[in-house]
Amino acid sequence: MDLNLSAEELAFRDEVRAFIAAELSPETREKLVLGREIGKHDFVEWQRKLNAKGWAVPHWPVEWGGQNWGPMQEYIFLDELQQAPAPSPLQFNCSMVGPVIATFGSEEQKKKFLPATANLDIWWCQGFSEPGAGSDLAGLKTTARREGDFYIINGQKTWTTLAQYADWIFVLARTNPQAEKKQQGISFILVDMKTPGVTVRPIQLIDGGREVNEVWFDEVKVPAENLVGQENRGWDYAKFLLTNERMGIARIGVSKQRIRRIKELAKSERYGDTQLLDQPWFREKLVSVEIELKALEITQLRVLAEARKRGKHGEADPNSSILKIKGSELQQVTTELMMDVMGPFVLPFAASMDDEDRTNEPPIGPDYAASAGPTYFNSRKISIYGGSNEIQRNIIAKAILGF
Amino acid sequence: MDLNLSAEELAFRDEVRAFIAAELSPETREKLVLGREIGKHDFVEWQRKLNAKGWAVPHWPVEWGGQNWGPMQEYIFLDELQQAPAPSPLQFNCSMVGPVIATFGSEEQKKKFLPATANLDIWWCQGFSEPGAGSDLAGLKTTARREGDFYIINGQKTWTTLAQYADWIFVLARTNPQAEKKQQGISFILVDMKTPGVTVRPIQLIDGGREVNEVWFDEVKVPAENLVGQENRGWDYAKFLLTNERMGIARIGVSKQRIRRIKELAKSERYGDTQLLDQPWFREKLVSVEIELKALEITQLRVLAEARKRGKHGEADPNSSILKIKGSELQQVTTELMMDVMGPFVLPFAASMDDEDRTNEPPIGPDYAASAGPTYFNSRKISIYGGSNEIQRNIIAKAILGF
Amino acid sequence: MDFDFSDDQKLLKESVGKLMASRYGDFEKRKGYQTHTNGFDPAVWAEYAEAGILSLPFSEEQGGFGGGPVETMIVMEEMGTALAVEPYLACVVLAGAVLKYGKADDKIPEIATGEAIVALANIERSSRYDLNDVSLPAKLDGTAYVLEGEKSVVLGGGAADYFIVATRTSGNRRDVDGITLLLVDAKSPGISRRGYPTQDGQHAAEVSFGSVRVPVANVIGEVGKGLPILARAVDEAIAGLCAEAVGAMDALVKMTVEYLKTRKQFGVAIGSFQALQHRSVDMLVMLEQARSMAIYAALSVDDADEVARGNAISAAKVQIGRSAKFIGQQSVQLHGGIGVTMEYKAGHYFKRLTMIEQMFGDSDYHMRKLAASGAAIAA
Amino acid sequence: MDFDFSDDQKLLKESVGKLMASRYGDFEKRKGYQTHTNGFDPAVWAEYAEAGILSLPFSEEQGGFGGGPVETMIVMEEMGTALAVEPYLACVVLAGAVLKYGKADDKIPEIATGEAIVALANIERSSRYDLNDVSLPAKLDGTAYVLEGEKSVVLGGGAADYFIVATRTSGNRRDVDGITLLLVDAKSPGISRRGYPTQDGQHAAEVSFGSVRVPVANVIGEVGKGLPILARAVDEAIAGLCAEAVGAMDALVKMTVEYLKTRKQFGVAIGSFQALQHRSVDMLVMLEQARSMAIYAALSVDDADEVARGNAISAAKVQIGRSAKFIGQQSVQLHGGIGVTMEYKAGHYFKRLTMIEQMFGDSDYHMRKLAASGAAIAA
Repeated sequence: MDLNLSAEELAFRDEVRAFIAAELSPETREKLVLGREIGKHDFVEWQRKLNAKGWAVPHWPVEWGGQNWGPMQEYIFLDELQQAPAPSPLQFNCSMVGPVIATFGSEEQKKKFLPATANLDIWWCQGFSEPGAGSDLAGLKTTARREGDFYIINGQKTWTTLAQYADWIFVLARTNPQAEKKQQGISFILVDMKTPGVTVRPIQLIDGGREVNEVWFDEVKVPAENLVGQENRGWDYAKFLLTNERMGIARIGVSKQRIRRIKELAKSERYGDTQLLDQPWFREKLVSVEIELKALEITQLRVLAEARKRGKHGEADPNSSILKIKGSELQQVTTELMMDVMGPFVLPFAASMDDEDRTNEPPIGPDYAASAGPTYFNSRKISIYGGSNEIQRNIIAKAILGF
Repeated sequence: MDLNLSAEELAFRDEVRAFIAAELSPETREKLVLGREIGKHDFVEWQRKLNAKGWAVPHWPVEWGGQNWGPMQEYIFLDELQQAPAPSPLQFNCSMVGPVIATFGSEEQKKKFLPATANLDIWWCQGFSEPGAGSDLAGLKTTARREGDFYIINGQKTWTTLAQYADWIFVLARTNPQAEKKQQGISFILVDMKTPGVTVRPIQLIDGGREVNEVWFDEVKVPAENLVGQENRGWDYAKFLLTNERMGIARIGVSKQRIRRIKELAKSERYGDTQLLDQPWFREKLVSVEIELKALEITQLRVLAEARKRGKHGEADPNSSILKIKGSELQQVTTELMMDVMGPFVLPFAASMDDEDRTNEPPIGPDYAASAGPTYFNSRKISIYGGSNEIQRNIIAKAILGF
Repeated sequence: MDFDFSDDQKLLKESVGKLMASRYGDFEKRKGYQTHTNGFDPAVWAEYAEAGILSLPFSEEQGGFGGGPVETMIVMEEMGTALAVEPYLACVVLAGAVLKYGKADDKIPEIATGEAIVALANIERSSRYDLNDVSLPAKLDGTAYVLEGEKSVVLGGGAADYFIVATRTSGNRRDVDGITLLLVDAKSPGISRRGYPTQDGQHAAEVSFGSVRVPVANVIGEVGKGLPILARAVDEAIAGLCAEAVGAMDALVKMTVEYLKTRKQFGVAIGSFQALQHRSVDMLVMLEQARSMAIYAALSVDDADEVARGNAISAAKVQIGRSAKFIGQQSVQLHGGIGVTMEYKAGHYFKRLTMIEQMFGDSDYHMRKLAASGAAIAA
Repeated sequence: MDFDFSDDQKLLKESVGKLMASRYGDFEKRKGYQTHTNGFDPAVWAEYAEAGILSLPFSEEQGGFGGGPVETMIVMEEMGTALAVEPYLACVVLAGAVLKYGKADDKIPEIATGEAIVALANIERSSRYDLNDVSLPAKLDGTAYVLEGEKSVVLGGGAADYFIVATRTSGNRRDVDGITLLLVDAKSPGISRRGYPTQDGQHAAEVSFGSVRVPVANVIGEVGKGLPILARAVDEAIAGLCAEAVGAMDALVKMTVEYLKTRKQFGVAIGSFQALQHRSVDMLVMLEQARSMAIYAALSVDDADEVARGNAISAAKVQIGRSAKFIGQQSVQLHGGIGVTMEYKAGHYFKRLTMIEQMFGDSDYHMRKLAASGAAIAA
């Protein structure tokens, strides 16, 4: 037993760290530090640098740019990105549609999409959730009607993250409405966002941001060659994809980075006759979260160690539901601590927060205060999306506890 | 709106307070302060004093010793007893079987039992719970078979509090096993504990005490005149009785008294170079509980004010489930604070804790430390008995929130 | 012991309830109000004046109706239910209380009629929640004080016609003595301000004072003795805020339970899941505890014993803050995705409740204050 | 990064598991052990000796097997699962560590063979959890120290053949320097003790020292420099305790889930209720977090950096304490009545877990220690 990184792992970590330090644009980093939204440009620029280094899609098959890393290396890589902080490679491309195409797609699809997906020449968004089907994903109603060499898609998707930047969308649609179980008769189809009949309507979230959207499909005509794998087998591919999504689900690096930032700010924030960081109650609140985070990190590493034993393409580990529950809670609680730092300056709402292009208005109070409230508000989604924490509890109750 | 007691209420409170100060045996009070079990003698002596004053059964019909108090007076009375601290009148007698006999019993039963019950000449225990039926009380299996002028009772009751002191037991037994619903076909029968076939087996609780028992009935022959009210209507009487039990369910006075005691002890307990009570963290823990307790007290008073409006014999108020949930949590958390006071001296187990008659062994560490652990352990039952807090949540969900 | 409203209070509750329903029953209207300069519609404010609620807390001699804390509680609870955006708390309750207890009666009629908005400017960059933490100097120069400095997060400050400015006339930054409250005409030369919306859709302002001259006659209360007036007024505002929070929480709990009963997933209403029912029950318990403490705050705010008053208010603020956080977070969670969208009302309740927790000291702050005070909460 | 046991460690786990199962598989046996003087059966202790676990943490030169913290973790976790009552933690882990780090090797073989029980006597009436809070004077008189005073809650003190006594040879009550550890023969004239069971069915003693003479040769480590040895040994004991707690929690969670699946109410297994399932899940999450921190403690206890070691141990103790409290309370709650009875095992796990939280500093204490240390938890 050993909690330390091996010499190779340490060397790799240092390599990643050095690369980020050398390559990440200071503007992108600053936006992340200040809790501002990063724009399309930040994502694309950074992912192309990663791709040039061979690090955009390390977990893909080697022939399509994969690195054959073990779970530990993948984890170190993600953790370093989160702690830097740097953007992660766009998950819709790299963790979702990419692996599905690489595993189940045709050769033509692989050639057409994979290099462009890895390099973020194509920006993908995810067409899974629907207004009537939140946690009950399989209850989706969007249909794809086969007509000759085309599918005609009708329906509505929602919570589509960053659809406003997207070139393509991967859609789950019902191709056989007569199927016995609701998980059957669903297909996985790739749709060019420029196809007539596709409409994107932004949904503003309570933090003022517009990161998610509704996407409407009105008689959208898609070539049948855009079907991935077999017709009516889409649910299997979606499950495969969601398993992929779970690496780094706890986002421990994000919480670590935020705690470090909080300490930095609390050192300069005056509190009565001392600094905020000198207040015992404040330190105890911080320590309390740090303890849980340390515990979660080790839990995460234990899950990874198990994954390493099972080999690369194992079943979804229900223990990752533990990581999701605790990881989301800790991300949320760090945003509360950040508000604590601000005191009354948490109140002002900076109108420019919801635009990618900032106005030149000076901040109200300290410049780091503006994002504290919005980040907290926005963080509430973390325990809702990707299977709410209630759904995660159902999964654990069944898969681990055997209820 | 006014949170203050009226002049009459204040005068009444002072009268109760003065009576307790003058009449309560110092030995009984000390046992309660130190968290020791009080024995049969303490209960009997005190209840007879209350009865002499006319205060043992204030909520009974006036002709049987009732005082026609309103809910506010009843509350003040109980609160003063709890805060003194003094024993409350034995609830099995005064809040349970007494009101049932007074309301549903025959004239003979009233004459035979009520005065003796009020004066604790008869000690009653409650024969409701059974091993297979905890929260599901109506699932009881004990039977009472009619044979001529007798009922023959067979079965097992459990969690029978202080059965070891009891002269009589009131039993719910199934007189019609063919009834359609499990709530039907149950009768309410009074049984002399000296009847052949009644066996009491103590159950030791994790604090070492033996306050509860199993009571076995093996062909126990009971005169039919001991049936209360009508045969097969016992469930209605039990529901009536459980409604009565809910007055003072939050036991706010008990928590108040314990907090006062904790402050007293923390003032004399050394902590590093200060007293424990001077430690900000300890004060914050105390204050945190005091705030919730103050809120609960006002919630309790609001429920009482509603009860006053509805008149005396209203339906059970589902809001009393709120009082039960929060009241039990606060009682439990005060026992945790008490352990905090003791530090390492919470560990020693005083063998003599489980006997009414103390040995003369000196205490280990401070004399008040011995009961801290056992009181905490014992307090866990508060959120289990009388309808577990989970059952209370079901009640609220249905009766208040309309799920 | 009495939890009933008087007949007058019942009437007040009914009439304010009706007024708010007519102005806020349609949630889209609220969005409209927010597009006005300073974030509210003066027409609604005029209606408040007409309905008499702007004059409610002032005595008849001051041109008011002589309402007490219970009346304020009634109005604020309705404001909370409606998620009202007007600066009622800032101007009528908070600034109004400063004028009232500072015996500066002459501006009160202007508030009562809706002619003027008055805003309290006391927060500075490093003061956080400490009312005694005042640096902004007011130097006596002949018959005027000269103010120099900045005030932050001035509630209702964008629309204000007058500011009540907490200034330092003697002593050091955190001294209890030496704080002087000055009534300052917002049009005075040297004042500049920057109004902005707050996170919860209300409004505040940053205000700078550059050699602003204020006549000595504009001192509220006595020179150097501003703190007790400020403390009293803030306690009254906290009591009002507690009631507002209860109104918002009550509405949010109802809304969430309703949502659970209608929203279907996996073929059934999600309200049929026991875990969600129990969560709702826990929200209800927190709501009732908060309601009790809002009543406690209202009935304690006139307590002649300053320490007892402060403790009661702090205790109430802690309970309200805890309940607001739990109910706000859980309501959003139980709503799922729609709970975090701008178009749906639940998220706005959540945001308001979050900011209420931060205003005038968060729960931690008031816990520490209580722990330090040493006085137990009145039994 | 490696979470696997070595082959030897796997063997150890298996053999200790078997041994504990044979001794504790039947819960009634445990009750029998407790009736022995000093609360455990010497025959079981002899079996431990024979199985080599009493010598496990000592080096081969000391007559041991050279086991490290992971080996201790393995044994302690099994002790926790079994709810073992023998003074393994007190004698082998805690007192053993004092002897080891105090370089007082000569008594170690007696521990390793089971011939002698050694117990650490450091707690005094007012010391609470502070190891530096030592008053009991040891006055030099010729070639002996003379001890005068009382020690409390000496774990394993009833059965002890030797005490390690923390004494004050210079300075004042809470000084860091001036604490001297002395090995004292329990049969020395002037020693009297009173053994008693603890709340969790283990054993401890109050020990008085009335002019007890201890040869200067019995100093462990250096005169006046006892604290670092004490601190190191207690950290090792806490790491062991964390593992014990994980064993107990793991067993208790399993037991509770099993109970929920079999206990019927209202005609169904109560485990079919979602609220109880979710509660069980929360228990599991707390268990896994605790398990992670027990591993962290074991792998940090040899850290050469004393501050880092202490912080890691404190962090682990906090997590263990929180998890133990939650799992203990909820297990009892989910069991209902039977959970609070003496005859059923769940309540005994709960009691042991409660006392583990209190031992060597509760969660609050270690939180404050961490907050005061200023060093972040190692990333």
